[in-house]
Amino acid sequence: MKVFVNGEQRQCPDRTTIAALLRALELPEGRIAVERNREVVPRSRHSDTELAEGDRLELVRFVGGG
Amino acid sequence: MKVFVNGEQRQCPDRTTIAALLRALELPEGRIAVERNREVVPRSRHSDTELAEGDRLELVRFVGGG
Amino acid sequence: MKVFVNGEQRQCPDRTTIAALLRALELPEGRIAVERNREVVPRSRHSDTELAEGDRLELVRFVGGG
Amino acid sequence: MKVFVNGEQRQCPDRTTIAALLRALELPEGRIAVERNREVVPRSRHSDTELAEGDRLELVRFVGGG
Amino acid sequence: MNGEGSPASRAPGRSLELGGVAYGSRLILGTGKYATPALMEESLEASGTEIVTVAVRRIDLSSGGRGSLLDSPGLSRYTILPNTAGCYSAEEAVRTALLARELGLSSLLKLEVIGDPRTLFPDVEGLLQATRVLVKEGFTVLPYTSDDLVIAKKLRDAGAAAIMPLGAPIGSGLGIQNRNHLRLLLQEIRDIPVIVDAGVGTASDAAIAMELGCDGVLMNTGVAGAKNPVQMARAMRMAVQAGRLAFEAGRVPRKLYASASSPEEMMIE
Amino acid sequence: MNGEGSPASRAPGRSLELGGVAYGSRLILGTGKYATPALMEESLEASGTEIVTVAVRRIDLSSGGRGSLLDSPGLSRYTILPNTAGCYSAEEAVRTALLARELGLSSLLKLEVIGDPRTLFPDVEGLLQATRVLVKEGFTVLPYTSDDLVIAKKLRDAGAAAIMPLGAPIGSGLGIQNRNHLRLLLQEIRDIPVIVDAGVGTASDAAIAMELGCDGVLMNTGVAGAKNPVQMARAMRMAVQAGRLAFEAGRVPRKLYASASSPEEMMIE
Amino acid sequence: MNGEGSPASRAPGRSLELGGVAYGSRLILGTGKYATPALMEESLEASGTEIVTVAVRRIDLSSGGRGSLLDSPGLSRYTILPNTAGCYSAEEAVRTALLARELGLSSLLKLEVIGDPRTLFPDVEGLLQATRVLVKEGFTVLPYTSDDLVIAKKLRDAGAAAIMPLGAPIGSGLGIQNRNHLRLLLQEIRDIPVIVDAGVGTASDAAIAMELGCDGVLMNTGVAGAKNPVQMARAMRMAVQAGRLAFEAGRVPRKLYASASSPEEMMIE
Amino acid sequence: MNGEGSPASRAPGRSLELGGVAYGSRLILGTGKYATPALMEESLEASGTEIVTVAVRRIDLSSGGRGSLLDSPGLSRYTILPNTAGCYSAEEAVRTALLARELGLSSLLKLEVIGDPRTLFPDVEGLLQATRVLVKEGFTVLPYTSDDLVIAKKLRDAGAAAIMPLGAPIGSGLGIQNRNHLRLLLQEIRDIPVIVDAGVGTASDAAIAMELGCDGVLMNTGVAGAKNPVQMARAMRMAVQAGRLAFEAGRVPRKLYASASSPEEMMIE
Repeated sequence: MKVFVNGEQRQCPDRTTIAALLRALELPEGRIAVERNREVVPRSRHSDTELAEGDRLELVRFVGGG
Repeated sequence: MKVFVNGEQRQCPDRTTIAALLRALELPEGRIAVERNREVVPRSRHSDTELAEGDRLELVRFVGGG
Repeated sequence: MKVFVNGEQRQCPDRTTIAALLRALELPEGRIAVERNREVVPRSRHSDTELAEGDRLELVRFVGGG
Repeated sequence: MKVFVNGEQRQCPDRTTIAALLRALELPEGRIAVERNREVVPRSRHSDTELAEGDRLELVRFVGGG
Repeated sequence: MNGEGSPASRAPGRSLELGGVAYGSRLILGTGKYATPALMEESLEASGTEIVTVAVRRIDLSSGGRGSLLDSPGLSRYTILPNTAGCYSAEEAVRTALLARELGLSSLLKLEVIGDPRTLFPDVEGLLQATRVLVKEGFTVLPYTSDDLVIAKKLRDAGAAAIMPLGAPIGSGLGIQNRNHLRLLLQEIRDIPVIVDAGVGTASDAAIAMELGCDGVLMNTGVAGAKNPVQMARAMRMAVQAGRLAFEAGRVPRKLYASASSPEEMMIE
Repeated sequence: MNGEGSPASRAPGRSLELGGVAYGSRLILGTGKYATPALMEESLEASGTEIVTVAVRRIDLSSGGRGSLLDSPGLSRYTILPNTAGCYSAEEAVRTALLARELGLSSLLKLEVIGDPRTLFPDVEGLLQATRVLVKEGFTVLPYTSDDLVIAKKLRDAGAAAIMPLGAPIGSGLGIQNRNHLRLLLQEIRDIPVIVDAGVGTASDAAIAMELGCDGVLMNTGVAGAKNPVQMARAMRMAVQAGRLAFEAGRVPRKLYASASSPEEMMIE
Repeated sequence: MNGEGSPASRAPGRSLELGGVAYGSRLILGTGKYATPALMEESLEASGTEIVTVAVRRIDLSSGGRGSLLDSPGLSRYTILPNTAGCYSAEEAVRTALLARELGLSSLLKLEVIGDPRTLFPDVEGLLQATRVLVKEGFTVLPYTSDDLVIAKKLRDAGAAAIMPLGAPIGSGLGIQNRNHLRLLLQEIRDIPVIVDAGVGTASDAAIAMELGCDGVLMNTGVAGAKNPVQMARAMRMAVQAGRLAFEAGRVPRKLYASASSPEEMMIE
Repeated sequence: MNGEGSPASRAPGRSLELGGVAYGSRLILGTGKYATPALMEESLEASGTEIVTVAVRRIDLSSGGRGSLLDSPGLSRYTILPNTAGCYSAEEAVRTALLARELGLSSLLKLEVIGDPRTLFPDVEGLLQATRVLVKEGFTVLPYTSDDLVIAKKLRDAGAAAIMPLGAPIGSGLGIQNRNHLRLLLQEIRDIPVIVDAGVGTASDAAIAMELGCDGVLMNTGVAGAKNPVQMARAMRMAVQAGRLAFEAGRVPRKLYASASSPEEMMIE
């Protein structure tokens, strides 16, 4: 199925969890926050939250800023 | 019946019109604007607008200001 | 004989007067002031003031300034 | 004889030295500078400098200032 | 860009246009605080203004309603610009505006929604609400606002006919406190007039506002509070014209060092 | 005392008096740096000035001496104020002054003794020497000086006919850099005119100088260097008048807080 | 009242309290725009700050998510203050705030709702909306706002933990543009800290903010953009302390004239 | 060149050198106007100064000469800098200087020749005369002068060991009134120290002087006249250091517009 990650379209198997997606993207669990369809998904729910067709994900982190 | 004019309570005969009230108060029709219960009453309606018990009237004019 | 006019060396006949010099230079008498060896020579003396070898003359006028 | 000390007239015996005057005035030698008739008298000369009739002395010290 | 506008930037020469009417004078005067009506009329005349502000207040019933400002025949020649001074909410300002229109039969309005009694600074939230309502009601709204250009853009987008940022607190006479904010506002708001309202204390303050590129200046205390209001009114008239002319003429650039105004050659030796 | 003078303080209304002559205009203009003589004449006329400064320079012998400034017929109506611009010593300034008198047949003089080429700041020591000499010679000396009031008092005591402190470096257009020094100088020098000379860049600068209580303003680059000199000349004329009127009118005192210009009672409820 | 506060007025000496935590340093630093992480860490250390701001941005998927700011071990000792920089609506700012909390596990937030891209001035309407939402959500909201005291009072009443008015546009280095507005704001907002956020370009700007009575200063470009950021960080640390001490010490009143610091009697004659 | 000097321009980091001696502190303090000697000593200590100014006055004969300032043991650690405050002529200043040397056995001197009692502005003519005499006499002359760079160059050429321009009238606390004059002076006088003497009222004034590139600051009333002199002394110590560090660090350039301190890409959508 396809989802949108930080605005880019991506393919992933059905019922992929957020945790699985992060692993697939080789992203460290820590220091990343995830928003799914404009709702934050707390880290504690990453492994039991399954993605659905067309989900829009935002993966963010802290960067230098004023 | 009693009405409130610029915050002061006044007695006047039943079915008094705004025009009559202004005459009674010896106020010139011109250069005065009238608000009745927070609605402006145009000059053209002064003579056919009858006051009711407890009406709140604001009679205003222009003064010097910046 | 030679004299210096506004810093430039010039040749002129002996006993040349300032008036004669101005004529030779095709300069109008008016609107010019003359200094000879650091002394102003009033216009009234131009025709009877004879130059001497090595005299230093400044011929000036008004120009735009602030 | 009389001398002037800081503008005030004072009596003192003839041939009084500056050192003697300071003692008479109960002033500590140190931290005082002496000017006699507009000339500074160095401390080393206080004891052999005799005053003369009408001498004008300035006795000064440091005070707080900016 | 030296931040001081330029003839190109804000319609040089064009007169001040408000509600489709063109005015020759760029100075708007208040009618408050004068010792006598005569002094007020003389000052207004000396100022050359064509628009004067007035306030809306309750009639004093005991007085038999005499002494309305508009009894002064001298005022008949001016465009009357009613204000909503003293209103602390959008709703109060709207009511006052409707009464003003009934009084003046014109829809020109200086809109004030005050947010603080000590500084008389505007409540820009309430100001935006009231502007939206009154524009729908057909008013030509001239809002007294802060020097915040984001609010200015919202007021313009809400249909305000001009932006009237304060230079300093009303009646303070402190002059333009933040030229940079005003400069930035002027660069953003180009399609409707920008009129400095409040804070002008003396002639140079008015000239500075105009040199920055403002389209006009509105003042009351600066004139009425002067020792000699009539003379100050004359001064303000000239200062506004001088500032506008200077803005259009395009000032000489600033330099840290000197540059001689007389030739540096051909000196005597 | 708000430090801004007052009608009482400096002969309100009186015209500008220099060398026993009264002038209606308080603006003195330079004649340098104009693109064309015509532009200069038009600018002088627009400014309303009655006095113009000129410099003394060597004739270019190759040119056959044509093109003296005074060939411009338009200048005949003005009082000519020769300067000693470019002189770096009292002696040079005195020689230039004597030549200027021979040229102009008048003893009015703008005395400059420059002390630094980059800022064109005056050498006040040399200025005092030259003033003493030239006053003896019968000149009406108008010295271009710093804003140092001690020097100003010495120049006055030496017989200067006015004090002309700089507002900022010549041609810099930075405006009055030190209002407090100028204020203090004005409080001290009350018997002869004080004319701000140099630094005025735009109309409000001139207005500010006059509001501080100066008796006049002298400028050149501020007008000649503007994009449109004629229009700027008009602006300066009005700004000087506006500033003077405001000074005489007596400005409203400054306040930190607001004071309402409309009545605060009788609001609707 | 010289308008410069006084020890009495704003809790002298007390440390800066935000969200119930007391901080010894009154200086908050941004982490943007440094040439290298090492330079940033050294600058933060030199500044003595205890709180640093960070931004929330998308991960660059190609980079494999490396290079999060918090990889710098040097940051672990600081309180992290996430911002919502770059958000142009309340809704966007709220989403960013929720993501920031998820990232940082803290509810401290520097709230920005920008209203104009060229000046980065706040949209105070949107700022108020977002503040109301986020306070309900349990955030400790530090809003970046204008110097408008009416908005400041509304932010306080909406539950903001501090008011952070700009001194000048972000990154402009222009210093406090409107001291009078800031002074008036400080006199009104006494129960929560006021922190100047944006515009500080050099040490004296920070000192001035503190002398006016501000409780703290937040800056980024002023340090990161200096030729030598570490040295400027040291300068800012001292300037904030100097300004605060001066505020508490109570400065000497200003005088127009001189007053001798050495005795005027007992001179020699 | 932003007119604010740069590390390159004035020997960054080097300590303040006067008469061949290097001092770690760039702050010089006066000893006048303190309520008690103890308060003075505590303030001097808090300021970190190494040089203190003193005045020369007649002994009060009635007092038996007790109470010389130097009786304060606390002063022994400082370099004593006698002044000629109160002298209105070169001759009086020279006499006072010679007495001071006899008292202090040092040739360091703060030379004042006052020209006006109300402003205490220097008489720069007399100052130059006295400087020439005292330099011949072997003094290390530190003249208190105006911000006139032409005079400053003459003082330097006469052998002055530093230039000490006033920032504002002595004791006025007005701060640096003319930054542009000071900037120009600093660009000209590079071989000897420039120390702002007089006018500093609060910490930021001192920081500004140092940021302009001055080598030091001398003050008395700013500290002694504060409500809490000891705390203000501490503030001044830090402010001078902060200003110097900022000057050496090289401030960020000023911009009219904003420049974001957080990245403008990678926003969430």
